[in-house]
Amino acid sequence: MGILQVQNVNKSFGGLKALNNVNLDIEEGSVHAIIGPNGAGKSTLLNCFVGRLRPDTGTVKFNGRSLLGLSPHEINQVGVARVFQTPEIFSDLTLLENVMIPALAVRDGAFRINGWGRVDAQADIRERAEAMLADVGLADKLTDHSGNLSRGDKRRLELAMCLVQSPKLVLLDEPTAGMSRADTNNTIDLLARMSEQHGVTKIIIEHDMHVVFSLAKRITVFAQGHPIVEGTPEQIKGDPKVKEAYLGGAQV
Amino acid sequence: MTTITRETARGDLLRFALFAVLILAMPLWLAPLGAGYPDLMQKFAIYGLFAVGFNILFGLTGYLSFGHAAFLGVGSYTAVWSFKLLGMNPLPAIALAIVLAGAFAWVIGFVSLRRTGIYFAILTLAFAQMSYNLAYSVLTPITNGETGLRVLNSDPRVLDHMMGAGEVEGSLVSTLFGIEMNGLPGFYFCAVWLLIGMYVSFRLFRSPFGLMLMAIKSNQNRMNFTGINTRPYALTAFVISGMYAGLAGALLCVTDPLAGAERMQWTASGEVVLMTILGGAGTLLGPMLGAGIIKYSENIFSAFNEQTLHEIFGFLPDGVEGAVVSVASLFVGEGWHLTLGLLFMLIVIFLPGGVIEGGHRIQALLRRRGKGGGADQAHPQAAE
Amino acid sequence: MIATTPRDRVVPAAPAGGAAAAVAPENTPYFQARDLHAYYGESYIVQGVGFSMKEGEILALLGRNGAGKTSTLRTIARLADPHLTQGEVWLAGQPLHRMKAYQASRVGVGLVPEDRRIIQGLTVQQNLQLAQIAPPKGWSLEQLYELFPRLGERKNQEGTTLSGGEQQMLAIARTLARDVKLLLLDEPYEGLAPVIVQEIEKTLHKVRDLGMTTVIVEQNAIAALHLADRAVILDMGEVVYDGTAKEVLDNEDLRHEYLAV
Amino acid sequence: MDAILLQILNGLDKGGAYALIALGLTLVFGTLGVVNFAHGALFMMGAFCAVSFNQLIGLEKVTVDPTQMTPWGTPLEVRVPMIENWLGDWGTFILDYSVPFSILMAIPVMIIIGLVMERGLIQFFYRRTHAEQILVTFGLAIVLQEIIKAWFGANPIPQAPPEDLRLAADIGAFLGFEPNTVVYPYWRLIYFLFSAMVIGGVFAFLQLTTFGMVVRAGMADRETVGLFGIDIEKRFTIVFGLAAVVAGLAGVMYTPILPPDYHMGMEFLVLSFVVVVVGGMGSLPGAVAAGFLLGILQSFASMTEVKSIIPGIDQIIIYLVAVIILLVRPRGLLGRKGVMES
Amino acid sequence: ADYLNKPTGDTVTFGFNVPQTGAYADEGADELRAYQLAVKHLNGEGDGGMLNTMNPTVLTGNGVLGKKVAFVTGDTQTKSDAARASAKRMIEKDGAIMITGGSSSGVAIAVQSLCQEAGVIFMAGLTHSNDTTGKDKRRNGFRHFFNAYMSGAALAPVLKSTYGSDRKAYHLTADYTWGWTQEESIKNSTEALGWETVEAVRTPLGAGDFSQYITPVLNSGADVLILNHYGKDMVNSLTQAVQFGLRDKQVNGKDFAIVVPLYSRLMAQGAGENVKGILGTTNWHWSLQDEGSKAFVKSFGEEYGFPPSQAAHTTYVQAILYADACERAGTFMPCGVVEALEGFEFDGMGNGPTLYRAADHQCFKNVLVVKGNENPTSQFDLLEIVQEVPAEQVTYDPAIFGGELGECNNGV
Ligand SMILES: Nc1ncnc2c1ncn2[C@@H]1O[C@H](COP(=O)(O)OP(=O)(O)OP(=O)(O)O)[C@@H](O)[C@H]1O
Ligand SMILES: Nc1ncnc2c1ncn2[C@@H]1O[C@H](COP(=O)(O)OP(=O)(O)OP(=O)(O)O)[C@@H](O)[C@H]1O
Ligand SMILES: NC(=[NH2+])NCCC[C@H](N)C(=O)O
Ligand SMILES: [Mg+2]
Ligand SMILES: [Mg+2]
Repeated sequence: MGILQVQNVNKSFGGLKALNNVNLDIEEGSVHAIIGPNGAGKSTLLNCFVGRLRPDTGTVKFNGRSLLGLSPHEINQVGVARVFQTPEIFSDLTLLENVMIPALAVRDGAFRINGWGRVDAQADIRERAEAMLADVGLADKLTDHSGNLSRGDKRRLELAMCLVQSPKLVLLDEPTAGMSRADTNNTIDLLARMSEQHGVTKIIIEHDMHVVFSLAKRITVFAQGHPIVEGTPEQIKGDPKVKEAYLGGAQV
Repeated sequence: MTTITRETARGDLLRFALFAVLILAMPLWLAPLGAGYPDLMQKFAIYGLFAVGFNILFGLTGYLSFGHAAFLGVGSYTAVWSFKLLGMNPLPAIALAIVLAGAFAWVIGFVSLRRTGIYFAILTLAFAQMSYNLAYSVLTPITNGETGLRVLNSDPRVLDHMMGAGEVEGSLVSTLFGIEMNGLPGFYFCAVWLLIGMYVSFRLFRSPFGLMLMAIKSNQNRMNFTGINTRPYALTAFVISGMYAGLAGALLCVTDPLAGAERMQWTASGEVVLMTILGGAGTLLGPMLGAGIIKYSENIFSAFNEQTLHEIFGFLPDGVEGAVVSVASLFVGEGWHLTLGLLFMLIVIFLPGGVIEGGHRIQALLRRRGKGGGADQAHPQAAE
Repeated sequence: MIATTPRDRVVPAAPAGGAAAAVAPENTPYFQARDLHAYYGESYIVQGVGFSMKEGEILALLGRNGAGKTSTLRTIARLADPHLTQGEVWLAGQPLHRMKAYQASRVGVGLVPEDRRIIQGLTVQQNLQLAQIAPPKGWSLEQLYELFPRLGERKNQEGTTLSGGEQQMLAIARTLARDVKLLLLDEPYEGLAPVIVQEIEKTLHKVRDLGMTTVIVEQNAIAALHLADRAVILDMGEVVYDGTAKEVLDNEDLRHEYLAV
Repeated sequence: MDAILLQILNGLDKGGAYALIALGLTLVFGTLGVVNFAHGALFMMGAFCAVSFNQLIGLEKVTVDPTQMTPWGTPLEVRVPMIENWLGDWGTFILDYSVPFSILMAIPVMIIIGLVMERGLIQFFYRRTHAEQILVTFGLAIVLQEIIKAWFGANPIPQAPPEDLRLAADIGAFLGFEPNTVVYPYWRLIYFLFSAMVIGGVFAFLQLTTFGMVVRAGMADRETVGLFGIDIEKRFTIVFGLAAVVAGLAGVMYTPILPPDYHMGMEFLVLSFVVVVVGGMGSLPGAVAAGFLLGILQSFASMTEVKSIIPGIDQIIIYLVAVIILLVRPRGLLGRKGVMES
Repeated sequence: ADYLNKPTGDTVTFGFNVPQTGAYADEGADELRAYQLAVKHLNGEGDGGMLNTMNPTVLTGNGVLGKKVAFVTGDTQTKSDAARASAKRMIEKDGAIMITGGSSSGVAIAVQSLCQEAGVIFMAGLTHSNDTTGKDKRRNGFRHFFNAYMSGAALAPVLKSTYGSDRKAYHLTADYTWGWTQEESIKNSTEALGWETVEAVRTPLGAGDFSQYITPVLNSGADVLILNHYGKDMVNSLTQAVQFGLRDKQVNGKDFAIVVPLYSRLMAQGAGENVKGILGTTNWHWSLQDEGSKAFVKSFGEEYGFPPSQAAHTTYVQAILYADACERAGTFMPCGVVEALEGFEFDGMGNGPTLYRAADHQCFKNVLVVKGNENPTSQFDLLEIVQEVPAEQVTYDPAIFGGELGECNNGV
């Protein structure tokens, strides 16, 4: 019994079957990669996990509890965090504030009025946020406006915003897209470290095979809304179906 | 927008102290501007408070309400009813007004906050217009319609009767500890409330709650995926700003015990929006400043007439004077709206983000100029 | 609003200068960016970038995140941000620095923006048609659908609901729908499955064979360098390296220093 | 029955006006993304085009008769319209039909006003916040209004419909009712037909032309459209001009129904915003549907029978319906997702 | 000082509080013109206007009590709030000793009670509601305008002689206090004639298009439509009613009639052609031929080039009357002025002999019943006087509207 169980999930957009009878079982503490051609339905699946989309049929259970019908913030509060394909950050706020908000959400829950104390007096939160930002390599930009970051930095920031919550499950939709090699390597290190330190379960969608094969313990390959193969990195690398549908002649 | 973590607690306190001194000294420095009389200063304080409260909603969360005048109106009517039933003491009136306006805001906010953006704005507008239309007509027994609700000698005023036994005749002015709340004492009474309101708003802006509200404005979607239930946050902000409006409405009646229905009309809601944007939405002092600018032009420019203009331009040679006066008279007296309209346009065009924000920009520009010196030549303006 | 008035406000970078000539100096390269300085509001981002290209040349513009690659491309394409304050851009004898984006596009600049910018509310087909309204027209829709069959299949779907890879294809196709003299590609492989990357790589090789002058910005430096003839590396808004692509591929130190590969 | 039929007619007629004003407003909203609080002022300026045209052709040859004095002490003036002097019967005809004829003047004038407004002001606000757009256009509305007031005064200036159309048509008799039970003014019927025509024309222009597509694209992402060699600003200017003309014509034709004054724009402004939003932001059909819907409901709510059940309902019906519709349908009747939701 | 804003220098300041923006801006502008003219005449400039015809008067045209008259102005915006703010400014900042003006009853009542509390005199401008000198009357306030009751009383006989006593009336009434008092007064006086009231429908203020209220009139069986509207509302409802063919309709074998109980020239101008033949009442009209009216029309016309409106007449007279009262009382002290005005009788200010009744501070004078002119000779010649109803006929018992004057207030 894994931490996240997906059974018979289907989702159509008009005539298009974006998810076709998806079954998936994510093991607690693992790093699980989902790969597959563009348009295979990977992001759609993630959207079904976080309450952004509702599957037409099927069930999604997190720690035995159904996520369907919960609103996004409730899903986050039970321990599921998400990094988006195009960075979603608070672009009017400073980096520090960006990371303090999710930290506050963990400490204070979905809603709590604390209108009198100062933000900077929340020493615990601030420390956590600063440490987290240092971890992702943004320590020198604490009070910069996040809107002015380059895209690579925005991704790192978003990652920090998710990780600072110490979630049980992190969903990462192409976390290194657009990152330079150097930053990608840093991110791989960071994610690896997080796994070691906190045993966080991760689902990663990625097209960068370097990232996938450095991190993932298990890989599911999607095509046309359906998981076609699942296995260890070694199995996937060798699978002819995967080669044909996804990897092509790429060296991995 | 200033962000929280860049400001220090000391800096804030200093700023607030400076502000408090400026407010309390208003009779001194406003007199040369022709605005140092009690009624206008009361209006500055009261509308300042209204705008400061509105800014908690609009400036922080970005929800643009076009119906806040309804809460002002509810506050006013509540206060006058409190005068009529309980007595002329302002404190119960204010307390009741805040509570009732808050409750009303809760109801309207609860419904309206199901929508965002312009849809939210129109929902609030619709509620306020309904309140206004009904107050003007069907609800006349409660609101006294067009004339406005007033305190009459025949009103029960139970507390007054209890205190003063028989002697309750005399002027129907709100009175605290024997001091009548009009004129200068009235202004200082309002000023104290303004300072309290400002201080609360200072605290809110710098608090985790304020941070959450700013984050809602910045990216509501991210908020939801961060485990935060945005609706109650926004609703709280809505109710708080409604309570400020209720307080402002009550103070209007404390200083002048009449509640007119027009204070609920959409133009009144629009006015507070304009005040806030004009001064600088999301800034701490901007809304107060915006309120000052609008109330000043409403009261001072409308009061000019040809006679006053002739006095002002009297030093000019006759022919020139005539011409100058006839041009100037287009902008004052019955033309004061023209001045106001132009003012709106000029400020947004040249000071985007409002007076405060514009001030910051000019400051920054000057600083850059000063530092750069020859930079101008090195970076000539724009190839387009 | 046409580019006549601001002309004299641009200080010519070249010492020769003289009266700002409307025609490119003799013997100038096909494309040239000279000493570009550009700002986002108050932040000074492009700090004197300059490079030139021969007709048909492919240039890889490399650098870390935030080095200013995107900003440089946007400056060349004459978008409003960042704001060019100094410098000149010439393409085939035309002074781009005096133009707005739409004018530059008519001269033949084609930018495939980094976030794809598929237009909301329009179908795939309409996105393509849109690109052909103003002259000069490039490939026909049929040709484009042949090159990208997936787009043909989805031509009536709303563009923004395409998957990431499909959107990238649409963005490239949309630019090829115009007759482009200078193709600016901002991270064309980003977010694409390896098979598609290979496909787009093939397309780009075809484009190269057409002799289209191209600037490609790409994090996948190796892939870009395989495609390119030349390489320019940016750092902190300045050019720190300008040489052949092969040299970068061969020079490990260089790669390590600027590209971390 | 006849009462209901009459109220439906009232609704159509009122709805035509709402729809016409809301149409221009949505056009600007939906395409340029600008919240134009000066749209009501455009409606008002249109109405004053009719007034000015009337005054222009009504220019009178004034002869002063010094032998007679008015009671207030000025010499008596004798006035004869010049156009009658010049054109004879034609002059009389033009004078009589001055409202419809003033369309000829209103179109160019409104185009110019629209272009000047867009080039001179609005274009600088495309990328500003909605709040700032509201502030600046509201300021502009006040300024325009005050200029009109300074010129024409604050009192309404009546405009007569042509003599032949001044009265009411017995359409009841036509539909098989008893004669003289369902009568409806000719001019109002014309107004309804006119608004239907203008609405149809605008739709055709935007739906069936590539121009419409480009404008929609430019609204979604102007920067990218520029990358395709399209000068989107020019097209936006045209759209703005179009919206100004639609508002202006709505105003011109409304003058015989409502004697224009400088303040009429503000009164329609809020209402037309409600109509637009109920219809759904950015949706032209939505605006038209909402216009007619609200018009008809308002008519019914004003019937004594209804008012006696719910007192004051006619005062709030529009807002009440707006609230209900927005709660049931988050984006109004036909709104698109994401337009002006933040 | 023994009273508020006691003038100390060589001038005394009056506060002219008129609508400068909003629907009544034109009316307000005319009021202001009249005030300025009055100040001139008081200070001995110009031809003296009604100073020459008023009788009795102690005014001589050298200011008031030896002081020149100065004035300040403000904008009521026709809103109770704004009007009070503006009045307060004049009292608090500019030291005005008397406030006058306004063009609606809501404002008049609100400002009147402000003046009462502050302790200055209020001379009402255009206000027609029974409440102003009825249930909301105040010792410090006086009204020169007539009211809805008087309109009804004056109009009824003329209606009877024109339309007979067997009529069915349909009222459209502006849905706020003034509308209601007028509806009530007109209903009472027409029902006393034997008319039947078919229906009285309330219409929202500023409705713009009244068609949805007019169509039900068509087949209601009514043969008279009474429009209890004022200003723009009346301009619109009348225009539209005529457009629906009501004026040309035959019902119950009679010609359908429209009545506008409260008329003004500015409204008639706004409604244009549509006023022709329509009956109503007005406080004063420039075509009156008494000496006072002629003198006033002449000096106003010479100054501004057109004749004054009834609002202008009211405000002019108010300023003069106040000045005269001060002069007679020998002081500006409000209580002194009140005493001088209460029960004051005079003539020569238009409308014949006039009484300022002590019991309610309402003025009684002849009321004009007018009719839209069928053949106007100028753009101002819109109303024609049908009858000048003598004051006795419109006088009523002050007790019927309740209210209490209270004590006068000197403000100290
Ligand atoms: N809201 C929507 N309406 C219609 N079609 C949609 C919608 N969202 C996604 N699709 C379609 O569903 C399919 C799956 O999309 P999805 O975004 O899940 O792909 P993906 O696997 O994440 O691809 P990529 O790797 O390129 O991001 C695509 O064909 C896409 O066009
Ligand atoms: N709109 C903007 N406003 C202010 N600063 C910006 C803006 N866009 C980019 N910048 C800043 O300009 C710098 C260069 O950004 P640019 O996007 O050109 O880099 P890049 O080389 O393309 O990086 P990446 O590989 O991350 O895309 C960055 O530091 C970024 O923070
Ligand atoms: N608020 C208004 N529209 N008031 C108009 C009132 C006019 C009317 N003559 C009165 O005395 O009251
Ligand atoms: Mg995806
Ligand atoms: Mg980039």
